[in-house]
This record gives sequence, C-alpha cells and structure tokens, in this order.
Amino acid sequence: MRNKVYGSFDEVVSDIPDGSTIMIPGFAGPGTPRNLIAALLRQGAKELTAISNHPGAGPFDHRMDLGRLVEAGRVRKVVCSFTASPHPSQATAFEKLYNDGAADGELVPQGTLAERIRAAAAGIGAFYTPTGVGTEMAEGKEHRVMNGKEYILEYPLHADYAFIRAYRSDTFGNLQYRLSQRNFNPIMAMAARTTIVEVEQDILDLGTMDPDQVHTPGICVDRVVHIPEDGIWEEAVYRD
Amino acid sequence: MRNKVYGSFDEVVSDIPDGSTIMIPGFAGPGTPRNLIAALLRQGAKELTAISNHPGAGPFDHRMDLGRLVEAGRVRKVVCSFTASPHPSQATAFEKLYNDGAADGELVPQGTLAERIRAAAAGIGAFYTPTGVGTEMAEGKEHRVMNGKEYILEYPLHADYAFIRAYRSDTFGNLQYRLSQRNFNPIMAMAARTTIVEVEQDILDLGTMDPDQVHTPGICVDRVVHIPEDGIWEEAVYRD
Amino acid sequence: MQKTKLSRQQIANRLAQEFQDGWLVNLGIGIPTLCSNYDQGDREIIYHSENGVIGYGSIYPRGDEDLQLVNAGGQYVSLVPGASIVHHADSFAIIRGGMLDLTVMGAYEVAENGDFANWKTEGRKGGGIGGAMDLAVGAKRVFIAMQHTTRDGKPRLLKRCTLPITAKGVVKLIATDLGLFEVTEKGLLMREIAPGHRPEEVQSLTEANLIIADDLKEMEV
Amino acid sequence: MQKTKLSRQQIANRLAQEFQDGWLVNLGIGIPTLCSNYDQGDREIIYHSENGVIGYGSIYPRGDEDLQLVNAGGQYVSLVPGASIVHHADSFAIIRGGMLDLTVMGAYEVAENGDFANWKTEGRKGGGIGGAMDLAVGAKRVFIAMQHTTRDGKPRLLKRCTLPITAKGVVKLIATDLGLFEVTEKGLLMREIAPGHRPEEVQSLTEANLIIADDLKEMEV
Repeated sequence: MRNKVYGSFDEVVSDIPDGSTIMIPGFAGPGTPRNLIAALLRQGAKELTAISNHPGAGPFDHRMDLGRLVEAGRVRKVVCSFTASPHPSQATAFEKLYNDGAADGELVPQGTLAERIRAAAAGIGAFYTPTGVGTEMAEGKEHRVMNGKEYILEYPLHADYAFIRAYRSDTFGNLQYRLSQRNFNPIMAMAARTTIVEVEQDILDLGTMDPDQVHTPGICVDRVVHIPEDGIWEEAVYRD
Repeated sequence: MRNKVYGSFDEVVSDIPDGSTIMIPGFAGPGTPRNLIAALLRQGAKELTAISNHPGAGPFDHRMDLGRLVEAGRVRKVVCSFTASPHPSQATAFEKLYNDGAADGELVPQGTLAERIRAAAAGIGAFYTPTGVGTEMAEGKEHRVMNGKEYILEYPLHADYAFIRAYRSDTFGNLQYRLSQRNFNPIMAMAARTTIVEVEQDILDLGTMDPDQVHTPGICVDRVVHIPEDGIWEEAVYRD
Repeated sequence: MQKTKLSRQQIANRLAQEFQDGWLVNLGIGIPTLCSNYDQGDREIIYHSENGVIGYGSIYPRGDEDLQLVNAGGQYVSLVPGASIVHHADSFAIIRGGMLDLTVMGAYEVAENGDFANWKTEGRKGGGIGGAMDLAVGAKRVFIAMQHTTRDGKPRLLKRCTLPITAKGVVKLIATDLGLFEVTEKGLLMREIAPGHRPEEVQSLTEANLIIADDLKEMEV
Repeated sequence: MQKTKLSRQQIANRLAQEFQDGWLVNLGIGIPTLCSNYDQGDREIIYHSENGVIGYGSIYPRGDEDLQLVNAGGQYVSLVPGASIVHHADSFAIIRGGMLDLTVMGAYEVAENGDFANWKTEGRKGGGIGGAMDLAVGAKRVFIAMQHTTRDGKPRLLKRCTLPITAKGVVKLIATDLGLFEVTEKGLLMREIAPGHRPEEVQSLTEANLIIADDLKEMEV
C-alpha cells in the first residue's frame, strides 16, 4: 500500500488555502495536533473555520494550540462547545475576538458536535438528538416528538482538512492512539476530505500493525509526518 | 470490577421470556453466537423477534444459527437485509415461513440496519440516509432533500438482548474480536438492554487487556460464558 | 460545635457516599471530578469521562502523571484494572444512549423544579457547554456539586433559574458547602446541614423554600 | 477464431483491468468477489468488504483458510500488509460517506439509463438486499459483472428495468460473458466483444439498443 510519509510539517500543510475548514481534535491537551498547528501558523493561511471541541487557550496557557491561530487573526469562525470559558480568569484568545465581533462562533453541545462530525463521516444527512431540548440551543431548530420524547434536528459538519495527533502509524497511515489522546481524532480523521497526521512513535513498516488493533484505517489518512525530537510534545499543565 | 463470568450457556439464557427482541450478529459464519443460539433453542422461548443481517440458513447449511430457531417455529419476526436468499437453491428456513405468512419480515438495507442499531445505542431518535431513495425501500417513508440530495428518514432498532460472539474477554466483559468476526458484534453489544457473550479464548484476568485495545467496553456487557472444548466452534463452509 | 462549611473535597465526598455499588458515574469539571478521590471501600464505582475514558481512579500526584490521560477537568488520573478507551462519538453514544447511572456536575444555579444552569453566566456573550447538555438528558440521574452561594453571597438554589438552563427538571440531589438537598415533588428537601449551622441560616442564603427533613442530620466532615 | 464466452473469472478479470492505481474497491457477492484473484501487477488496489475488512487479497485455497476471515460472499480470503478491520457501522460509514472509488456488483438487470436491479426476482416475496443499496448510492462509481442473459436466454441489458431497482442511474460499466459495455448519455456503448462473436449476435441477446464503438475490440481471454 502507498507510502504516505512526508518529511516535514511545512510540506504537508503547504497547500492549505485561505478559507479552509479544518477539524482540530484534542481534549485538555492529549490528542492535540500541535506540530501541524504550528506549521499552519508559519504557512499563513487565513479566514479559516475551525471545528474543535475548544477554541484553544489564551494567555494563561503557553502551549501551541488553536488559540495561537486565533490570536494571530487567522480564524474567521470556530465551531465548538466553549465560545466562553467556564472561568472568566481563563478567557481564551477566541473569546476576546468573539466578544468584539472580530470572529464568529457556533456553540454546539459536545456530544452533538461529536455526532455531527460522525454524521459527516457516515454520509448521514441529519439526525434527531434529545440534547439541548428546552434550552437556548434548541431555539430555531426543528423539533419532533418520537415515542413521547422530544428531539431536535442537527446537521453534519464537513471539513476540508483534519489535523490528527496519533501515537503510532504505519507507512500507509493506519493509526493507533494512546489513552485519552484518542478523543475526537478517529471521527475527525474519517470526516475530513484530507487528513494529515502527526505521529509520536517511529513510523512502522507495512504489515507490522495488527489489523484488529487499528483505530483509524489508513484509507482515511492522506499524509503522515513523524514528530522529530525537537518537535512539539505534550507537556504537563496542572488544573485544580 | 464485577465478575460477569457464568458457567453455562443454559444459565445465561434461562430468563429470556417469550416475546423478546434479540440481536444476533454474524456475517457468513464468523461472529455468529452459535452456542447461545443453541442454548436458547433448548430453553424454549418463543414469539421472538430477531434483528440480524441474515435470517439464518436452511437445510443447505447444517451449522447452528438463527435458522434453527426459525425452523423450530420460535421466531415471529426477523428484521434483516435478506428476507429472500439471492439464490432460490439456498432458500432459508425463514423464507419458507415468510412466504406462507407464518413469520413476519422487515427488509432493511444492510447499512441502514447497522446504522439503526447504532442509533439505538447512541440515543439518536431518527436519521436521514440516502440509501434506498428511489426504490421500493423508500415507499411510505418520509423524504427530505438537503443540499440537493434526497434522503429518507429511518428509526433506531432497540432490543432486549444481544447475543455476542467474541474472541477474548476479561472477567468484566471487555471484549476483543478477531478479523471479520467483528461485524455487527460491537454495535449490537452497545444497543441491547442485556448483552450476553460467548467467548473463544480463556477468560482474562482483570487488568490484563490493554485499555487501548478493547473493542467493546465491559460496561456494555452483562454476562460472559467461555466456550468449552465440546462447544460449537466455527467450521469451514465453502462457497463458489 | 464549631461552625464549619464543607471544603470542595468534602462536598465531593458527600455525593460520592450516595453512589451505589456497580454504578457507572460521569464526573464533570470542577468539584465533581474530586469524587474519584473518595475511597469507596467495598463498593465499586466505574468512572466515565466524556473524553472516552471508562474506569479511571484518583487524581495523580504531580510528577507521576501520564500526560496522555486526563479526566473531564483536564486533570491527570489513574486507570483501574478493567479500564477501556473509546472515541468521542462512542463516549457520547454511551451518555446519550442511557448507560450512565449518574452524572455529577457543577452548576451556577439550581431551581426547586430540578432545572439547572451551568453553561452561561450573566452578561457574557457565548457560553461553555462542554458535555453538560448531553449528560443532563442522557444519564439516569443528575447530582449537582456546588457552592451554596455566589462569591457575593447571593443564593444559587432558586425558585426558578435566572440564567439560561442546561436541562429541564433533571436534578435529583445537590450537595453544597452548607448541606445536602433533594429535589422532591413538594420542593427542595434539606436532608443534611453543615456542622454548627441552623436551618434558618441556610434558608436565609437560599431563595427556594427549603423543606426541612424530619430527621435532619448534621454532615460528617 | 473460436467463438468463446467469458468465464466468471474472465468477466471479473476484465473489470479488474479497469481499476486504477490506489483505488478503494468494494466487491459484492458473486462474480465480483473473483476480482480480487486478478493479478494487478504494479497497480495497488485496496479491496473493501462490507463486513468491515479493508485490504484483503485473493481467495484462499481450501485447507489454508482462516475461519474468521471472509469476504462479502462468505469466501475465505487472505489479508494484505496494511489491512485493517472495522465494525459494520463504520464499514457502512465508509461506504455511505463516499470513500469508495468503486463498487462492483452483480445484477439481474441493468438498464441503458444506468438503473440496475439485483435484490428481488420475479414473483418472489421479499428480497435480498445485503449492502447493495448502500454501495450503489455511496460509491463514486458502480460497475456490474453479470451473465449477459438469463438461463433461459432472455436479455438482462434492458431499455428499462422490469424488476424493482436497487438504485437509479448509477451504473457506469458492465462486463458480461459477451462483452464490455459503458453507460453513456446516448445509450449503451459496446466497447469490447467476446471472441468470435458478431455485434448483431450480441444485440439479438440485448434489449437495449447497443451503440457499437468505432474501435470495438475483441476481448482477450
């Protein structure tokens, strides 16, 4: 099977045009594609739409994440489950721009976000979920009662690119994640038109990954880069 | 975590009442819970509804599967993607009863079947799929055009029980499948109210299965039985 | 008796004592994640985190953490034997599909009708929902762990929520630094009270009318 | 030149020659599954089976098979290096989500407008759909491998399908024991013909009007 391993992060993001929609996984650190984000920051693409559970940090967290792209004014819109942080002390870079009207936001409950991404991957046109019924999130949405329970209609979220962080990959792009690094990675890798992966471990030869233990099939992956020693690795951030 | 290992197949199916809806996985052999089906045949429950890709074989295939329950007159209805076999020479036990009006059938395209099972597991009220549009399968169903593409509305399939065939299990019921044995097993295990598993390999101690390599989390599993040496094992059936 | 308010960990512990053997429990960001620190003795509770971790344990001491393993609050946690990992869509399938026996969440406000609000504060644009709305409609029970009043001393247990709600009528039990409260058909029942406090004191910090349990207990801290 | 009809394997081989390097291809039950026996040389084709097997190869000789590994037709197959397994909902997510470059299926009937029928035969109650309807709407291209006529010699390449259809207007290419046919806007184009046959013979066994390609070739068998 085709070798999808590239030599540099700059190379794999070089063709991403202004106006692209990019899925960015990660949950409180693990699984965040930091090297790809850093490369896109260098590359210069702007007017981006990001689909991500969180719009990235602000000044309170120095790590490379979506917040850096937002800070740099390169993001037009974020679809996420936090357009404001739970604590005003941890106001994100996005939140400031959003409040000023300089960036757009679409607030989506986290499970609906995951399901909308999965629906895009699965070719589902729309689905009814009970989440958000009776709240502001349901306003303006189509309602339907089925078997005595109320649901609202939600639509798939498609993307041009997914940035993925994996633990292991073979040369074809079969991926494995480690522990809570998995989070949104498998569903985003399946949903986006072009899937680009940063990988922690040395790239495996074809045929050495157990077919039963692949988390993301290589057919969903387009480009793979191994994170070099001087790349961006996960680091500890403590929260009370 | 709780030990869910039982000593016999008869024990784990003993409480299944008449009229139950049971999900039965398997695809052309691999992943079919043959020992649990045999136990239910001995147990005697009737008026069953089965949700299964295939309604089980007929006289042309001697293996223990859903077809034996159908033959014995214990199945009222089968929801499946084959209410008739592709070849009349391989007419199933179900097909004969269905033609005579002695059993009911609901014909569902295979991907819609999988998605309806997954929707039940995921608490989704209904979903729009493009599958079947313009065919008899779409008749009487709600249609909707979204982004220029036509979809039909499909509803979840819930079940009282799922019979599962797994390769490995630990004492809590964390499961792994081997190769194409996986098929419907993971989604049915998540969707049913009570999930009962037959396991090929020796049951593992808690903590010996890699958390990253669990295919079905033990929280979805209720009862586990190890297949004894004189149990029903997969055997070769050749098809042209 | 010395007048004592419960600490964050003590609030978490009090709710953790209500967990039943074998329950699958989701812990939300804030005080709730502290519940996994409570020693359940012989009872076995399986903790689920919205990011797909099933079967985690106490929060790890600094320096010993695994950087790839966090709970809903982004805290580094341990795994228990029998743990498993699923992706985000499967994690919320488990939530929405009704497999959770309980979810414990924080809240800005809880009303006596079981409504609660925890995603949007006064005067701010946007909000932080996270998994709260999915958890609130999906779990069999919703417990709330919270401070009894705002930093300015304003009540948070209300007749009706003033902030946009997270879900309608789902809250069953609330632990605060001042007591333990059950949402009943008749209203908010105070079952336990913080050491050294009188019911009238707690009522004065509560907008909802409190029904005082006949067997009102002082909380053990 | 001896008059020869193509064997089942030869029909499969002819379609397999059309596969492009790097394509993800689903093979349906019947003649289509034989495509994975064809030696693609330097071209790399990844075979997907609806039961969640991604990256399988030729059909296994009897006695060497792995009993846990079948293709869509229930035949025991080999895996190629880089293979992976997914469950049924993910397998059909891949299908419905548009990742397949091609699906090859059998059919009872194909019409010149690209409709085809392969799930319900005349006068039978019920039908056997399997994954056909999902594959037909999900894959980027649909090719059909079939016998040119019924056992009674009746045409199966029709002006309009008489049986209930599987999907509308999706078929691009058809290989039969008598030729290779492309569905075009003008009608059914015969690009190749079985050895020793004349176009009029094939037309006489075909209800649809055949357009004969200017460069009509004899098939290599």
